[in-house]
This record gives sequence, structure tokens and C-alpha cells, in this order.
Amino acid sequence: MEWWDGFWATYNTVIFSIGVNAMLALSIYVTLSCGLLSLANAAFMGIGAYTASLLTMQFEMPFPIALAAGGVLPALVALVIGIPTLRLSGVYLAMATLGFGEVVRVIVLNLDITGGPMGLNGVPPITEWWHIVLLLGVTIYVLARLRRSKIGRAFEAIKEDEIAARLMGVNVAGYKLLAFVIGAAIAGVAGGLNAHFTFTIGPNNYGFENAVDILTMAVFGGTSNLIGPMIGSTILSLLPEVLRHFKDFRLAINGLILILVVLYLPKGIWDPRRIRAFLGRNAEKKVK
Amino acid sequence: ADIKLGVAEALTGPAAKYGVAIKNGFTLASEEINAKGGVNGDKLALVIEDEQGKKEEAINVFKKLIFQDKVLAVFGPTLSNSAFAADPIANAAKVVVFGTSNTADGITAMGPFTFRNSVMEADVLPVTVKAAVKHFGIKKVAVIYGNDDAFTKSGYDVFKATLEHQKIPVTTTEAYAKGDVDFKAQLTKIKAGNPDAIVCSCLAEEAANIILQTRALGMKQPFIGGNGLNSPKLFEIAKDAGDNTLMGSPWSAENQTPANKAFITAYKAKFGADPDQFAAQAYDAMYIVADALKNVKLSGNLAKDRDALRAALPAVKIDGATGKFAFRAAPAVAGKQVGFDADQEAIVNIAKGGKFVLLK
Amino acid sequence: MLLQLNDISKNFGGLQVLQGVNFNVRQGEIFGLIGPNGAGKTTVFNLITGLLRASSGSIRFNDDDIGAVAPHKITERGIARTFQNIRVFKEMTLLENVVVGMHDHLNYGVASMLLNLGGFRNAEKEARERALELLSWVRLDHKAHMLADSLSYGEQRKLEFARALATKPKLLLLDEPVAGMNPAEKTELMSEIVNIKQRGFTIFMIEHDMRFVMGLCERIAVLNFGKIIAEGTPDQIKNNQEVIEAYLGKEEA
Amino acid sequence: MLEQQLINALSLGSVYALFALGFTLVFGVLGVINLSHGAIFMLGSYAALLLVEQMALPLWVALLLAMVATGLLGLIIDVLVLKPLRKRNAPHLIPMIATIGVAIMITNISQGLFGAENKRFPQGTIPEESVSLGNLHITAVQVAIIVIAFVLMVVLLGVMRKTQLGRALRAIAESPKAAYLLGINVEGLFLLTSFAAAALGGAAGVLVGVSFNAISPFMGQPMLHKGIAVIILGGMGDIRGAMIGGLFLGFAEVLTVAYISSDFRDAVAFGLLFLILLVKPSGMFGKVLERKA
Amino acid sequence: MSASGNKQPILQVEDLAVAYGHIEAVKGISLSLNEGEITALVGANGAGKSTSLLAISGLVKAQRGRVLLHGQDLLQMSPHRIVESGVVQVAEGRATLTTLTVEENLGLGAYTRKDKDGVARDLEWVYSLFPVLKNRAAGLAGNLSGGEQQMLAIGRALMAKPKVLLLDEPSMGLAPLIIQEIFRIVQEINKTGMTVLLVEQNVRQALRIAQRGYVLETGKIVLEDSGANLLGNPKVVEAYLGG
Ligand SMILES: Nc1ncnc2c1ncn2[C@@H]1O[C@H](COP(=O)(O)OP(=O)(O)OP(=O)(O)O)[C@@H](O)[C@H]1O
Ligand SMILES: Nc1ncnc2c1ncn2[C@@H]1O[C@H](COP(=O)(O)OP(=O)(O)OP(=O)(O)O)[C@@H](O)[C@H]1O
Ligand SMILES: [Mg+2]
Ligand SMILES: [Mg+2]
Repeated sequence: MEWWDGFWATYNTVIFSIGVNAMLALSIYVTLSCGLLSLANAAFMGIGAYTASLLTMQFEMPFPIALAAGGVLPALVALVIGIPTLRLSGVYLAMATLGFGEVVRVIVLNLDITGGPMGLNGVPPITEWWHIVLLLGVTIYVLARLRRSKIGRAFEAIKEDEIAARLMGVNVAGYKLLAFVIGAAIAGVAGGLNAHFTFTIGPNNYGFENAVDILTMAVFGGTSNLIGPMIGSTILSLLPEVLRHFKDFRLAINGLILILVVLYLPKGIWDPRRIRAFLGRNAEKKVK
Repeated sequence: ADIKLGVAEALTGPAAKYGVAIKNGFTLASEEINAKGGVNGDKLALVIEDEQGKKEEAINVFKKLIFQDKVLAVFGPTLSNSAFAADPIANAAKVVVFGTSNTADGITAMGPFTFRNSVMEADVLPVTVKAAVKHFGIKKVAVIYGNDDAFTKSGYDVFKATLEHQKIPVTTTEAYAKGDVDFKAQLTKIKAGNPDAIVCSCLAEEAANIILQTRALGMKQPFIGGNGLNSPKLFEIAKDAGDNTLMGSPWSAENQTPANKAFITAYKAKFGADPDQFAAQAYDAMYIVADALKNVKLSGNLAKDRDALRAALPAVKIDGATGKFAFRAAPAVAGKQVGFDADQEAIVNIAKGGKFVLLK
Repeated sequence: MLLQLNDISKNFGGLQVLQGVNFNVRQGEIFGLIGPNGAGKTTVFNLITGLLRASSGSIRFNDDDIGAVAPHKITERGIARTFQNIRVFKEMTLLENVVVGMHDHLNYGVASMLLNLGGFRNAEKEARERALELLSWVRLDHKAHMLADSLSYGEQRKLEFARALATKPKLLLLDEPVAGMNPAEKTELMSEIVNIKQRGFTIFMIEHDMRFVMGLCERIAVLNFGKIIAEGTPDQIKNNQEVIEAYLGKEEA
Repeated sequence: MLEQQLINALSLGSVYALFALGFTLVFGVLGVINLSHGAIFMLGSYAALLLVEQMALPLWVALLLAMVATGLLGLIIDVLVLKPLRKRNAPHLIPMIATIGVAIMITNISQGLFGAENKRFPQGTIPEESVSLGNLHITAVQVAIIVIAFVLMVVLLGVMRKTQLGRALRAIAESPKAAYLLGINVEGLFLLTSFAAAALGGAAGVLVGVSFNAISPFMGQPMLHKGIAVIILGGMGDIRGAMIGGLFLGFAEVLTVAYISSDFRDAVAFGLLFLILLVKPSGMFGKVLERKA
Repeated sequence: MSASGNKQPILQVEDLAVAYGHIEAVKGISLSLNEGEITALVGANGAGKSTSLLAISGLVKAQRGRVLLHGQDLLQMSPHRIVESGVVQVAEGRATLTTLTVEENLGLGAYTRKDKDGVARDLEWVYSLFPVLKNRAAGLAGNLSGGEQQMLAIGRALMAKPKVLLLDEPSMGLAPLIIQEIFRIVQEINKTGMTVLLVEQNVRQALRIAQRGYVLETGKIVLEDSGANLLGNPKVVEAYLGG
């Protein structure tokens, strides 16, 4: 098992990142499944990361409590800003949430307790692989259950036609807020996990680019169900490693792959309808 | 056998302008050393990786270098922020991590395997301000700095403390953000306070733009800056509008020591461009490590060799492109010994005719 | 009186769309609202379902003022509708479309849902069964697992109809239910509606198809330029000179 | 000081507006948030820089050629990326993600070609002295930017409001299907729009490159952030909105620096954006039009 | 009235087939429109009527077949060329441009025309056909009621001065008086020499004014005859006229 030890020592951060990114992609999937294009998840991740890190660093809280707080605080913030913001739709919501992220960033930048632009350094590396597996598992389970329930259907109905959904008895504002809050909590926990294996966090780790990255992972993988965001986050987390030997033009290749996948699989990599159609066709062929 | 050394720098992305110069410095020095027969007969082999100036990437690259490529020591990463993420990896693995461009406070507090030859602003700026006051007869200054970047912000903190300490009143303090190109609003405000000079904790390219826009607003004040301004870029952009800018740095193109002259000539010959401070510090860092390696008997047992290098480094003293260099133990943290900072004297330069010359 | 509109007015900016509209819908009847295009009929539905607020006047349902109640609460109280411009959930299957309509009637707790307990499973199963039944009422059960997107126009109307019934309404508002259907299908839907009425639903419809309206409705109100110009039995309406001139034309009369 | 700040605000705002014009045009007609607009803007700068440096062309010629070059780039992006996505009926976020890929590629390749450092136009390309009116200072480039931004806006607005072409573009914006039924050459106009928008982006790049001396492969990114804010503020796809949104952001930023604190410049700007959206959910000029049923 | 044999076909659909994914919605139909006549196409919901019209206009891709106008195959042309060559459709669901004014909508109807005077005259003609539109000329088309939008859609198509007008359920959602009006207008337009293909659920009225009629069932033509004969055909009466 020597190769395994070497492999693990080299790549455990990459693997951890895949798990955390999967959670982030799922966090935006929740809001997308309710028709909300919210780009606040990077900011929520940041709030979660700072909360959890401050608790472990300054107050020496146990990790589970810190992580829980890292999920709860963003959820509370989401609750507060969600009420006015979620009246917006489409790109306007995206922008307002980006604006919110920017405000959070500037606040963090100017606070003392958060370490300003230097951020927090020396965050203890407590995150273990099984923490991530466990929490990712819980996230997937809960979201999968939600999907199959009236809540999931309400989300989808809202996504398709708010007015019709409202007249089916769906409390549209309430469910939107719920999706937003769930997304924030997941992103916050992911942020807490991430902070505790990257040693340092700073205000610029949770800005515009990260918000867009999270969205890209979800859409790239496909947002019609839970599998897509996970595939998307896995591939996009691995891509830079795999492309390492392209050196200077690695990012160009990365961009090219993104374009090609999107061109040929516009509904994301995991598109059940296409897959079903594909399998169906093959089955037909076999029968013939 | 070859001695494998890891280089983890930002070769793409916005931080690449430093990372590439640093990589050049390492390449130049290692080639020179190898051309002279290497260290005790062993050649230096660099394993160069791009960390993009991102903390996660820096961690990944460090792990790859340490666990997969099994390098003896790692140079980098480019930015202090990334160093805070990656250096703990090296310390945990008991591998020397050598920063050539990390100036932030607390870098060497991360563990006993952390070394750097980048001079902290706290060592440079007080000297610079003092020289400026004397040279221009300054009574009051305005300050402008980048407030979302660890380097410029920590430079600002040092400036602030220095100005307080030297009792120089500040008319106004203005901030800008990374990527800004229009500074006129801040400068107009500075103009209203009518300071005698403008203290600028900025990177060279921003500073060049700030200087040009200051002049466009009809202001003639000289600028005072730190390490960040020490780049040919300043003049490529600002031309002689930058004249009278005072800058403190461990390295100067005008420093006429033989080592520095040799470095500059070799760099120009190899890369066809003027070197900057980042290249100079990287160049010196390679020689520092090579010097330490002279006193290390490589056993082939990686862990032992890494430890031996760590033990040999603190004693190194060289006279390099950046002048006389020695290590200074960083203040202990919680009673434990930590890493080593640079012990070097700052040189104060003044811009004249589109380049920095030594301030006499 | 199940539904009472008292002196309702509505304007959009300068445009006065409804002016002092009064009429009632009785428990158990089929009531029709007709009138020229742009008379304000759909606007009346929008006011009743809470999508718009009246500029003045009051709307009572079961004697409660519902003028300021949110749309989803109105659905809860027992009013459902179909839309003139079809609004099915296109990316959902027909079955899911109908089950969304049962939103208020699926009463299981979060724990039951998360742990997939019996309560949750049974409720969901029942909902699916009932949805299939509703789909079979409108003869769409064979397409239950197709996406609503792939239905033709007329089929989508029927799906909306089933979806509205799924909310278990006391009052069903139909906005041009047979627009885009051929006479045979209209006849079919007609018997469907009679069926539904017999199950105790009250129906309030807007429709331009006179054969359909006259054949089904017990009472009809006629809206013209935002005012009720006539109200009465089909026969009374058919022979009302003002209605003929404004709306029916000579041929239909 | 206030007068000077107002001039600063006007010129900064015009820069934002200029960038946003093309950005909003693409959204308005193609319905795509083109996140490669920042990269196109950056290439505009480099194109003009090369033409001036290598071929010693006068700046205005370089400006026009750079517009053509970026316009062609816009066309290429449309043909290779956006058009196939239109054909496949991709959901609305997909083209945006694809343009992220385009932006990453262009930026990375530009860095390989031009290096990571900032570049500037050779001295003497433009008159560098500022005109002084008493205590006020304004440079020729600032004046040029303000004038060009306004002229382009008026021209675009005229085209959109008053011509059959403009009506056709608005028709496409709302419903390509309806446009097809009317006999509008929808694909042709998509291409035209992509060309025009990219050319506008390129022009903005040249002017910004000239006036701020900070041409770098990464200059598009911060501008893109501002551009997004601007077109949302003004109302997506609205030409007038892009202009006024740009000016608004410029004034908000400058006045925040002048009277509040430069530390909070971006927070105030984005905070205001947030507040404006809460009051006007589709921007200052965005259309709120929803028939309820 | 019966289909007169000496009329020339202007538009010929031959073996047209259309599929969505692997569901074949139109399975090889052939139609022929005589110049200056009204041809009705009737059938149940989902029979494939709209799909056929969309394929003729080039908005969905045909699997096979030809659509000949003066010997030219429309299936080889892009949609805007088809409109230019004189085949214009009023689509199901109206395709109103809600963010443009009523007048702008009508103006765009004439997008392919160059004769300014003719356009101005036709605009007045359309306004005289639908006075409501004149009253709301400067208002946003999105604020029109359903019926008003239908009138706008027909008016807009007329602005193109088509040779062949394809109408997909023009009477849907209209008040009886207006339906009579629309049918009257369709006949009136037809008298000016315009060829009309009328898809209608209002089968009785459609066949009454049509010289020829086709009955479509699950993607296939099952009956073809003169309008009058179809009205009397017991199968049609049973299936489409509600007995
Ligand atoms: N949101 C709105 N803003 C402005 N005007 C509106 C709005 N909604 C409806 N109107 C106008 O109010 C009038 C009545 O519209 P409504 O949709 O109620 O008519 P209707 O009677 O349902 O007509 P139809 O039979 O054609 O569907 C129309 O003239 C319409 O243009
Ligand atoms: N976009 C689509 N994707 C998949 N299937 C479709 C699509 N559009 C229509 N269909 C299917 O094709 C068949 C024909 O539909 P079409 O709309 O042409 O019918 P129609 O005769 O116009 O019906 P209606 O009278 O209801 O308008 C229907 O079975 C319908 O379900
Ligand atoms: Mg209506
Ligand atoms: Mg149809």
C-alpha cells in the first residue's frame, strides 16, 4: 500500500476539494431547482468559513459545533436578505446576490476580527476525509428526499411557472426562501470544511470568480438532478491536475474543454433525458 | 545524483508577472551553478510547477512536489496569501520551504522549516521615510494603498506605524482595489489636502498609473514607496513622470557590486529583459540553498537529507545580487523556535530620468 | 352565495378595465361570464384568484372577504383556475403536474419525508393514484409519464383542467376551457364538466363558444367594456338585444 | 474639488457606459450574458497597441482597425460557440457558461502571447497634457471618451427606436420564433449584433487602454464586474439604461470616495445597486411586463 | 361551390414528414393549394396540423418531402426567405411581440416589403378591418387582451401582403361576433386573390368557406374533398362536428 500512501499524501487535498466543491455545486443546485439564479453561495461559503474558523481558532470550539455554526449563520443571513431579495428574478437576482457578496467581501476586508485582506492564517487542519464524506452524504440524502416530496415538486413548479405554482396553493415566497436558506447552509458548511484543510482563508477567496465557478460546476454537470452537479464539480476540480503538463496553456485547454462539453452536451454532462434516449435507442438496436 | 528542488510559483494568472520573473531568477542561478559543476559534483534539477497565485493550487502543487516528485526543498509560492496555505504542508512534511517574495508578517512563524530572503517592509520603510523627510523637507503627507491585497495592505500598516512614530501628519488616507485603473477620485481628494508628498503602498504598475494621473491633475508632489515600486515597469509606464519617487528596497539595479553587475548582465543576456527585484531575490535564494548544500552530505535518505538542509541553512552568509545576506531567526512563537527571516540592509533609491539611482 | 363581487372596479394606469361590477355565483351552479374580447373577463379571474388587487369594491368567498388574500391562500380556501394562455409545467410529467395541484393536501411532516416513513409513502402513493384518476377523467392517463411539453395545445388545456381539479376546489374557474378544441372534443369536455358539477363542484367559466356556454351554464353574465350589461338564463341572454349587438352578432342569436 | 470630482465621475461613468453598451446589446438581442466581453475588450486594447507600436499607425486608424478586429472575433465566437448552442436550443445559462470558457481561453492565450505585465501606448500617441481651467483638469482622452460614449449611445438608440432594423432586433430579442414568422433574417441579425457588440467592446478597450496605461491580459475582468453591475442597474438589454447605469455607477463610486471613504467605494456602489433593485426589480429602465394570465 | 378544375395549384406539399425526437408527428402528407382558394385543414388535437404549418414555414425541420411554391422547394430555404417568397403564417399562440407597440408589430409585418406607399395603404386597411388596433396603436401589444392579440397577429400577417397565408386557428379565443368577422375577413382577403390555408377547430365554419378541405388524423391525411362535401360526410360529422 505504499503507492497508496504516496498517492493519498499528494492528492488528498484535491480529493477533499472535490467533496467540498460537490457540496457547493449542490448548494447552488438547490436554488436553481427552485428557479433562482442566486450567486450568493460564494459569500455564504465565506461566512461559513470565517464563522467556523474563528470558532476553532479563537474560542477553541469542537469542530462539529464550529461546522454547525458555519452552516447556521449563513442560513440566518440568507433568511434576512432573502426576504427582500427574492422578489427579484433571473439575472436581476443574480446581480443583487453578487452585489450582496461584494458587500460581504468589503465588510470582511475592513473588519479586524477577520484579519482584513490578510484573512485568517493558521486555521487548524482538522478536516478529515470522513467528515467530508459524511456531510456530503447527508447533503445528498436530504436533497434526494426533498426532491421526491411535495417540497421538491413545489420548487420545480416555481421554476417553471411562478403564477401557476401560486395558484396550485404553493407559497412561492416561502419556498423560495427555503431553497435559498438550504443553499446557504450547505455552502456555509462546505466553507467551514474547506477552511480547515487549506490553513488560510481570505476575503478574496469568496468573490465573483468563485461564485461563477460554483455556478459553472453545477451547470456543466447538469442541473436536472443531483448527479449532475456532483459530476460537474468532480471534473472541474480534477481538470487542472490532469492538464498540469500543458503548462502555460493549461487554462486555455481548460477553457476549450468547457466550451466543447457545453457545445455538445448543452444540458450538462448528466442529462437523464438524453441518456435515456440513448439507452432506448441501443435497446431498440439490440431487439432488431 | 541530481538534487531535486521544487519551484512553485504563479506562472499564469495576474500574479504571473512576479512568478515568471522569479522562475527566471531560479533558472538562471541553477544553470550557473550547474555550469560550474553543481554542488559537490551533484547537479541541481528544478521541478517547476504553476500554482496560479491561488491557495488551493499552491497546496496541491506543494504536495505534488513533496510527496510525488520527492524534492529536497521547495521554493515559493509567489504570494503571501498562498504561502499561508502551502507552507504548513512543507512544515508538516519537514521540508524546507523557501519564500523569495513573501513579505507578509507571520510567514516564518508557520514553522521551523520556513525560510525567506524577501525583506520585510518593517525593515525597509522606516529607513525610506526618514530619508524622504530629510531629502524633500516633508512636513505632511497623504497616503494611498491597495486595501484588498495582503502585500499592499501590510505595507500600508507599516507606513502608518512609521509615520506615527516619526510624527509626520497625514492629510488623507485613500484606498483602491485590485484591478482599478482610475484613481482620479482619490487623487483629487488628496490634492485638496495639499500634502508635501504622497506615500504609496502599491505595486509598480498601479503606482505608475497613479503617478501619471497625479500629474494629469496638475500635482507635482514626489512619491514615497516600498518594495512594490522596485520594478522597471514603473518607468516603462510612467516614464519620467515618476522622477523624484523615493523607494526603499534590498535590491537596486544601480547597486554596483560585482555580484549584482554579473547578475544583471547574465539576466539580460539570457532573457533579453531587465531583471527586477523578484528575479534578483530568487537568484540569490538559489545560491543560498546551494551554499547550504555544500555542507550537507547527501545520504539518499530523503527525510534525513531534508533535515540536514534545514540544519545547514541558518548559518549561510552570502554576498549576492541583493548585497550582503544572512538569516535572522524569527521571534519564537509560544516558546517554540520557528523559521528564519532575511537580515539585510535596505537601499534607498530615487528616480531620476526614468530609472532608480541610489540616494546619496 | 359562494362568490360575491360587489362593485368591483379596476384600472391599469389610465385604463379603466372594470367599472362597478356586481354579480354572484351560487353554490353548485355552472355560471358563465361572456363578453367581447378585452371586456375584462380574465381580469375578473385575476382579481378573484388574488393575482391582482381591485381598485375598489370587495370580493367575498363563502362570506369571507378575499380581496387581500395571497393567491396560494385563496387556492387553499378552495378556488382553482385554468388559464387562457396555457400555463402547464412543461418540463414536468403530466402526473407531476397534477400532483403539484395536490400540494395543500399532502400533509406529511418533515421527519416523515426525510426518513421515508409510511405516512410519507402512503400519502405520495395516494396522490399518484388520484392524479392518474384525474388524468383518466380527461383521457390523458396514457400519457401520464410524458413531459407536458410534448402535448398539443388542446391536450395541454385538458391537463390544466385536471391539475386545477387536483386542488379539490369548491369553485373552479375556467378561462376559455375549449378554446382550440374541435366540436367533438368540446362535446366530450361538456359531459366531463357536467360530471364534475354533479360531484359537487361549482363552476365559473369564461368562454366564447356559445354552444358550449349556452348548453352548460345555468346563469350567464355579460361583461362589456368593464360593465355588466346583462345577467340571466341562457335564453334571456340569447335574446337580449344589447348582448346581440355587442357580442353575439345575429348569427349566433 | 467638487467640480473636479464631477469631471472624474463623468469620465469614469462614460468608460463604464462605453463598455456596457456592447455588453447590453448582446444581451438585448441574443439573450446571452456574454462573459467574454471583458476578454474582447482586452484584445481591443492589444490590437490597437500592436497597430500603433508595430505599424506606427495613427491612433484613430488603429481604433477603427481594432474595432474591426474585435468585431470579427465576436463573429467567430458567435459562429463557433453561440450559434451551435442556439441550434441546439440550449437552456439560457449554457451560452453564458460557454462564454466563460471563451474568456478563459482568450485570457490565457493572450498572456502567453503578450506576457502578464501591463503595457502602455508609446509616449506621444496622444496628447498627454491636461487642459486646465483654473483648478480643473481634464485630458483630451477623457473628453474623447465622454464624447464617443455619448455619440455611440445616441446612434445606437436611434437605430433601435427609429429604424426597421431596430424594431427587427427588438422583435428577435423578444421571440426569435415570431421574428422568423415575420420574415426577419434572424441568424443574419444575430451575427450582425455579435459583430457590432464586440466592435463596441473593442473600442472601449482601446480608449481605456489609451487613457489608463494599464493594458494587461487581465484588464477585462474588473471591467466585466462593473459592466454587469451597469447593465443590471440600467435594465438588461436597454441601451439608454447602459448609458445611465454607467454614469450612475461612475458618480456613485467617485462621490463615495469624495465624501464617504475610498475603503467603501465598491461596497457603496454595489450596496446601492442592491437597493435600487429592491425598489425597481428590473433595473432603472428594465421592462416589467407580465400579463397575469 | 366546388373545387374548379381549372385552378392552378400554387403551393404543393408532397410527402411531408416531421418528427420530434423519435415521435413522428406528421407522417408523409400531401396537400395542394389552388391559387386564390381557401383550403381548410382540420383534425383533432395533436393530429399534426400546427406541425405541418411550422414545417412549411421552415420553423421545424422536415424529415422528408417537398413543399413547392412555383416549383421552388421551400424546405430548402431559410425561414425569412420563405416569408419573402410570399408564404406567411399566423402561428398558433399568436407570437405577439409584447414589448413592442401595436403599430411596431404591424410595421414589422411588412419587414420584407420595400413599397412604402403600399405599406401605408395596407396599414390603413388593417386598421379598418380591426378598429381596436387603431385605438391601441401606440400601446404595448403585451397589454392587449387575448382576442385583441389574435387580431393583431392576423393584421400583422396581412401587412406582409402574402401570396399564401397560413392561418393556424385564427378564431381561437375570439368572441362570436369577432369570429364571424374573422371568417368574413378571411373570405374578403381571399377575394383579393390571396390563397389561404386555414387550420381550424371551428370545423363547420371553416369548411363552409373553404373550397377544399383535408382531414388530418394522427399525422396522416384521411380525407380530402371539397368543403361542401366534407361538411356532408358522415364521418366528418361524427368525428368533428359533434354529431
Ligand atoms: N396588466 C395589464 N396592464 C394594462 N392593461 C391590461 C392589463 N391586463 C389587462 N389589460 C387590459 O384590460 C382589458 C381587459 O383585459 P382582459 O384580459 O380582462 O380581457 P378579456 O375580457 O379576458 O378578453 P379576451 O376575451 O380577449 O380574453 C384589455 O383591454 C387589456 O388590454
Ligand atoms: N415540441 C414538441 N416536442 C415533442 N412533441 C411535440 C412537440 N410539439 C408537438 N408535439 C407532438 O406532435 C403531435 C402533433 O402536434 P401539433 O401541435 O402539430 O398538433 P395540432 O394538430 O396542431 O393540435 P392542436 O389542435 O391541439 O393544436 C402531438 O402529438 C404533440 O404531442
Ligand atoms: Mg381573457
Ligand atoms: Mg395546433
